[in-house]
Amino acid sequence: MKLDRRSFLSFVIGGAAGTAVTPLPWKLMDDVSIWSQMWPWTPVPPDGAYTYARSTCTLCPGGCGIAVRKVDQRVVKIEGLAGHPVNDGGICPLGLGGPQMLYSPTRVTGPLKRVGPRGEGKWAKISWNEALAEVADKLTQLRDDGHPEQLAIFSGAGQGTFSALLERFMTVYGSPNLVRPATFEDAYGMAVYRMHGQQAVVGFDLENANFVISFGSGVIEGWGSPVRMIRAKSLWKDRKVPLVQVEPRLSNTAAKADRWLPIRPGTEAALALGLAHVILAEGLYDRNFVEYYSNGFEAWRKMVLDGFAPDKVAEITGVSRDYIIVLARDFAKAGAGVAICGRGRGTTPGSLEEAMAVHALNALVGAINRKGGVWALPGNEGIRWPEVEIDETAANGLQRPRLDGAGSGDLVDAGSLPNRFFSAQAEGKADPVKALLVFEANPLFTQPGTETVKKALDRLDLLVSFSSLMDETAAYADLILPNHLYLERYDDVVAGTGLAAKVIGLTQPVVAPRCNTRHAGDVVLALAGAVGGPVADAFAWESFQACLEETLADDWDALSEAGYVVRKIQPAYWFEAFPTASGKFEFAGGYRPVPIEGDKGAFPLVLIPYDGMRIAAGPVANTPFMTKTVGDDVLKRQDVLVEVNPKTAGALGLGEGQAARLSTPRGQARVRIHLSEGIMPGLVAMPRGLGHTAYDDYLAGKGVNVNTLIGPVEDPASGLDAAWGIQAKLAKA
Amino acid sequence: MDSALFPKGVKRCPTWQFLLWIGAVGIVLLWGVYAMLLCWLKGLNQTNMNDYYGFALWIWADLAVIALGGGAFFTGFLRYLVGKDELKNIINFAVLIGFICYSSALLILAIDIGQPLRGWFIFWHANVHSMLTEVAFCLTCYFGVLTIEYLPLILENRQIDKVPFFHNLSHNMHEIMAVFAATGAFLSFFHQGSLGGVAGVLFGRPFAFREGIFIWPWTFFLFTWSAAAFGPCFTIFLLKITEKITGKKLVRDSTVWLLAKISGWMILTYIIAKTIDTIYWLTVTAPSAGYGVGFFYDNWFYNIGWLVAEIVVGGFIPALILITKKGRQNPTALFVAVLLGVIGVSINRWVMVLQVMAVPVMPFDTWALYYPSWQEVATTILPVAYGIILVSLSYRYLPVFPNEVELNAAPEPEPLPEADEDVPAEAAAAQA
Amino acid sequence: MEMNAKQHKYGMVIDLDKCTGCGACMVACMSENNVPFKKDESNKRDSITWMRVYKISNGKPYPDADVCYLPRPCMHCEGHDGHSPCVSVCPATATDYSRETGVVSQIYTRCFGCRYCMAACPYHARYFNWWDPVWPDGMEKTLSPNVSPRMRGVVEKCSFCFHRYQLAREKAIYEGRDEVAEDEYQTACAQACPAGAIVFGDLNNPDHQVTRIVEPDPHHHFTGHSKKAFRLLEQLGTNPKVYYTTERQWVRKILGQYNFGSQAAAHGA
Amino acid sequence: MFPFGFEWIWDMSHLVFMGGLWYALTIIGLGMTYCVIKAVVDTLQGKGAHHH
Repeated sequence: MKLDRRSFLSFVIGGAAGTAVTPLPWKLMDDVSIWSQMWPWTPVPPDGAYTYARSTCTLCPGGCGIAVRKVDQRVVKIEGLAGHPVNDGGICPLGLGGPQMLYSPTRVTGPLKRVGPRGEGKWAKISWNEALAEVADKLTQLRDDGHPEQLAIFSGAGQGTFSALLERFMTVYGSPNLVRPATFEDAYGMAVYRMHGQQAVVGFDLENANFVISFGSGVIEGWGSPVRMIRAKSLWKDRKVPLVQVEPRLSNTAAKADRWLPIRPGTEAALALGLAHVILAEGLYDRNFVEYYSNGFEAWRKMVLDGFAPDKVAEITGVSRDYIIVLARDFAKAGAGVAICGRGRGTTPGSLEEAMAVHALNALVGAINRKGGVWALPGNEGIRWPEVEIDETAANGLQRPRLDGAGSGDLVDAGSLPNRFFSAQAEGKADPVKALLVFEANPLFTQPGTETVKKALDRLDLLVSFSSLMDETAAYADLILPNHLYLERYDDVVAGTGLAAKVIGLTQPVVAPRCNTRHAGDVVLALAGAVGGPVADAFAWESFQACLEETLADDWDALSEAGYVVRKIQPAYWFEAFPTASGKFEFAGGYRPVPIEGDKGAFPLVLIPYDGMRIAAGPVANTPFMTKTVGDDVLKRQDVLVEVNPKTAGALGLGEGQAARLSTPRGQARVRIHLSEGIMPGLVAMPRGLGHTAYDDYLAGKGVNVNTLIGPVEDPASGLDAAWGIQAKLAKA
Repeated sequence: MDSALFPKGVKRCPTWQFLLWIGAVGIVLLWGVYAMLLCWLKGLNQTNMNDYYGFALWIWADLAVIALGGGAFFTGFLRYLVGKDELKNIINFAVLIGFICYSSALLILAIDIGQPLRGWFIFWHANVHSMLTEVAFCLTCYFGVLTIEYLPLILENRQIDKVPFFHNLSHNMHEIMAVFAATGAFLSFFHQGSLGGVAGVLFGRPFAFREGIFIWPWTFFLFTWSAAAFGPCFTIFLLKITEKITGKKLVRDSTVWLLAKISGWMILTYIIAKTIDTIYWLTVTAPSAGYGVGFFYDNWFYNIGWLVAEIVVGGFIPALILITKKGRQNPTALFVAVLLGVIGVSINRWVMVLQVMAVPVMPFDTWALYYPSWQEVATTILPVAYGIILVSLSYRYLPVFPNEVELNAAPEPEPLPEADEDVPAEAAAAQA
Repeated sequence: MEMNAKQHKYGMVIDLDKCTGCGACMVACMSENNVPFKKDESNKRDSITWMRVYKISNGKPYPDADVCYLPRPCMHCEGHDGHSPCVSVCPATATDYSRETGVVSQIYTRCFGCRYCMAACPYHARYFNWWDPVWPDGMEKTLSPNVSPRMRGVVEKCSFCFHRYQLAREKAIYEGRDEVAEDEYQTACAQACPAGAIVFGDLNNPDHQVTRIVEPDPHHHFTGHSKKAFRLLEQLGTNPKVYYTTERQWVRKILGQYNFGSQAAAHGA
Repeated sequence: MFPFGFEWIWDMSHLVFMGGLWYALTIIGLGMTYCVIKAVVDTLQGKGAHHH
């Protein structure tokens, strides 16, 4: 038909008007808006039965009690366990991160075998039997070759049943090379050993102290048991207990302290002795303790009085002479003053002499084994298991010196020297280790001197990681035998680094394992079985859980009910506290500054690492939520910001946020500048825990791993890593 | 080939030339449409807006075009209610511009909201206490009015007009146009004001907050007033450009001068009020909230220059040019004046949206500066392209300018003596 | 139905001297409220953090520099008679001031994303979903059914964990009590804070700790009677329900005094 | 928008605001209806064809 203009127009207009009066367009509008309120790609969490499960957090040594909120069999939230002696309902950002770890796409879903070159990330999924066979073959072979000592274990597991199991295994297997990451506790432990004459666990009764001097310890930044420490800090605030923070950088602890005492890094021991000087000179020390319960006082006194007069110490440390005197008096007169050490989280052991100086300072004011003081507590009082029967192979193996030299020579009281372990293995001086099993640790990320660690690992025939998540070490391993995540397994946790009471917490499976993982304890049992002979005989338990129940028999019911048990500990009285030759407390120690790596000419600045609560720097890495809380003055896109004093940056022509190249004798990296008036000129501060290469895009490639820029510096007195920084250079990028 | 559609007795450029022009502008339009689709499909992450800058370029564009489109309601108001009959010669154009501005505003709002599919909730779940609700309602209603005012013009197209029904319809609509114009003026008064209220009521934002009467902050009245004052400037501004491009005289000077004169006086009175408001705000309102005089302009970008530019350069200067006879009758001065006016009101809308967001309010906050993404720019230019196309089409096919034929056929009549500006043109012509 | 329910005024007081800036409150909040996260959250101006901890420095040169952390949830302003800055401006009634609890609610399915409320809020407590929320494969299992995840294009903000109030209230009613006990309704941040810096409760209840600390003065716009507790931007008349305490003079000066400027530098944290 | 909407309250602000709105809408509506109807009538009376 011919459509003329008129009929066309009327058709269009009529049509439009027609549709408008029908309900159609209105109905559509409504449907569309409803659809936009529930877009199919926006998840709707399924509802279910709400329950809380009690357990204990293992993400750091803190040992907090947790209440895990579940909806049916999903973990949706983790909260602090109210009434728990360590954290009483409080919880840290890392502890809150459990759910994001449990359901992380970076979980190792089952046993993996490397197919490509090391670290390339090419894996073959294998069965548990294959995986166990692979490891067992190597273990058997080493023993058959008569070299059981060529098996080493690197374990970050806390002082619990699992650790005891590993020790037992290494003993019957015949290798002395059970290595643990060292912390300030190792240094302080050695100090106590030399001054008390006993292997002891150090405890600080900080809740009852009335004056605290912290030599760079991150009191509210992860030192000791983080939540407990933060609670202690709040308690001090309520009770008006002064905290004096000694460190070159305005850390959060320094900012919250009543007095921030900037000091030249590495001279803390000198300050401690300087304070001792004033206390001695003015006779403010605890005469009773010194007179009746100490030995070697005169010699030590002379050493201090001769060498550490306030003026001299002021010169060394950069702290004002007058304030040294004021501080010493306040500390001594407080009555319940205590001094603590261990920089930041205390993950670097630090100088033994520094620990001894601080401990001596505590001793001077009578803070030993006293309310509000520092306590020497009996170590992990022996788990009573049947004695192991050791065959000849094992006996020979155990005769051999540890690769890290600990326990022999002048390091007879050293427990474990990871820094030496990796360097020795890398250099291949001693006959190297052939197989390394890594539990609850990520040395390739957490150990200073990443390159050395890598070299060390390269010299292995077999590197086995038991990590639940694909961390750096796991990614570099030959085999991964993934452990259950802590929310999926049983474990016992002896809580509270520095806690003045012994709290044993039970970690319980709150959900069924998500992946094809196995409890590392069960794997150890299986391996022992496979090796056979006396090794197998030493492990009669059919499962780790059975072993745990038997070990904790007396407490098991209480543990599985309440989630924890507390063992009140009364430290020994002075007259029986010091099993030394003299039977008394030994005043000892001196001051040899720990050297810093690097040439001051080529590297005029000093790089110091720092710790914070929003970045996990240990074997457990940040969750997406945690990384989200990191400030834009620390991380900007993929770049880390280093703290530099405006004076220092200005001299280099560097401004806020500007990109720069940071180089040290160990390596170099691209960083951005954050101008901070809170840091001593000449220093560059970089946070620990960034720069992951493993995990996913929510963490990997963000910032720089400070361990690639810094290396261990061996403390001549202890063999422990005492590095407090490294010479560095900043230049415009 | 399309000459049959032209208005009676007018000359228009050849079709190919016209199509070329439309095509050129069309490309810009398509660029804008592409950006628009990106925003709708991928969401507002396509913009550079953020949680400190929830309101940005788009909201400014909205406020600006609505202020500039104010020429329509005010000219209508003058013609139909005040009885300035002379203005009938420019009312069509004013309405056309208004129509473009308001349709653009609605389009931009549709892009700006995070959930366009639920945009109608603003009507359905209206919160009558929100200035934005008032804006939405009046804006939409007034857009309806503008359509009604624009419709007759379309119906007067030579071909459409042949259809008796359409002829009658447009005739009847003309008959009662005063009613619509009155309603339009009523609605405009409120939504222009409410747009001022949008910023003025923000008592959490000391840069924007103003005291007032009842529920209306002073900005409410200032915005209405400024729209009425500067709207005509924009109409004249575009008229002059159109005349330049078409190379024709489209509206007789007397009409333009009359509108310019009224606009001038409106601007002068407005800018005086605005000055008083600013002084009171800077010396009483803001200090009472603890913000010193210099505080709001203590930034390398948002410095005192903005205030000077808005009030002096974009306010007093055009006002003084337009109220003086020599000023408004000198083509260059007139053009400069209306241009400055357009800029002045645009700056006012800019600071009332973007500087409000930029000024730190919490003591530890810092100035928040922002620059738009290309998607925002493109979607903001989109309406301009669309406007040009609509003007071109209307000019080519609709009798937008009643005097065009006579103004371009006969040699132009002498400019009229000042006194006679208000005398109807016919009479004036007779005198000459 | 709540017409004759007792009027509560839930509020918070935060001890800035106890806050260690550890960030537990932020993570607890995100975990509790299904807050989405992106691969890069370093631009704090488009990073959704209902609870955000600001870092304030005293601007003094080394070694006199000092910093303070300031947790900033939604202030749940009462304004004048419930006219908080944001509630009165929302064109679609998508946010509301509850006279029963004093909580400023946000109805995500009602919000159409005009962001006028964000322009109105001087605390930057409101956040827009610029992106579709995306959870890494498997992590959607961490989502709690108590709080519905938000769709792209709407505004969200701290709700004082209102769902916890509803659960506590249901429990109370079920047990035949007409009152929710102080410890029954606590926000996720207050519960998590290891320093005990955040105290939450009913400002209308004289027995609640928050009230005992703040001593709000109803005759003077609920300013802290003791003057120990103060509020952010009190002078704007927002009448917020989140109070702060500190004994550090420079902090009081920067936060309390009005004529600010550059002496306070802030970093997102 | 309508009294049956749940957010509707019978208070001054609603009456004034919505009153004004519906008033304007009514005028516009009636005005257009009048024009259209009259145009139809006129057309039937053969008006508007004069200039052909």
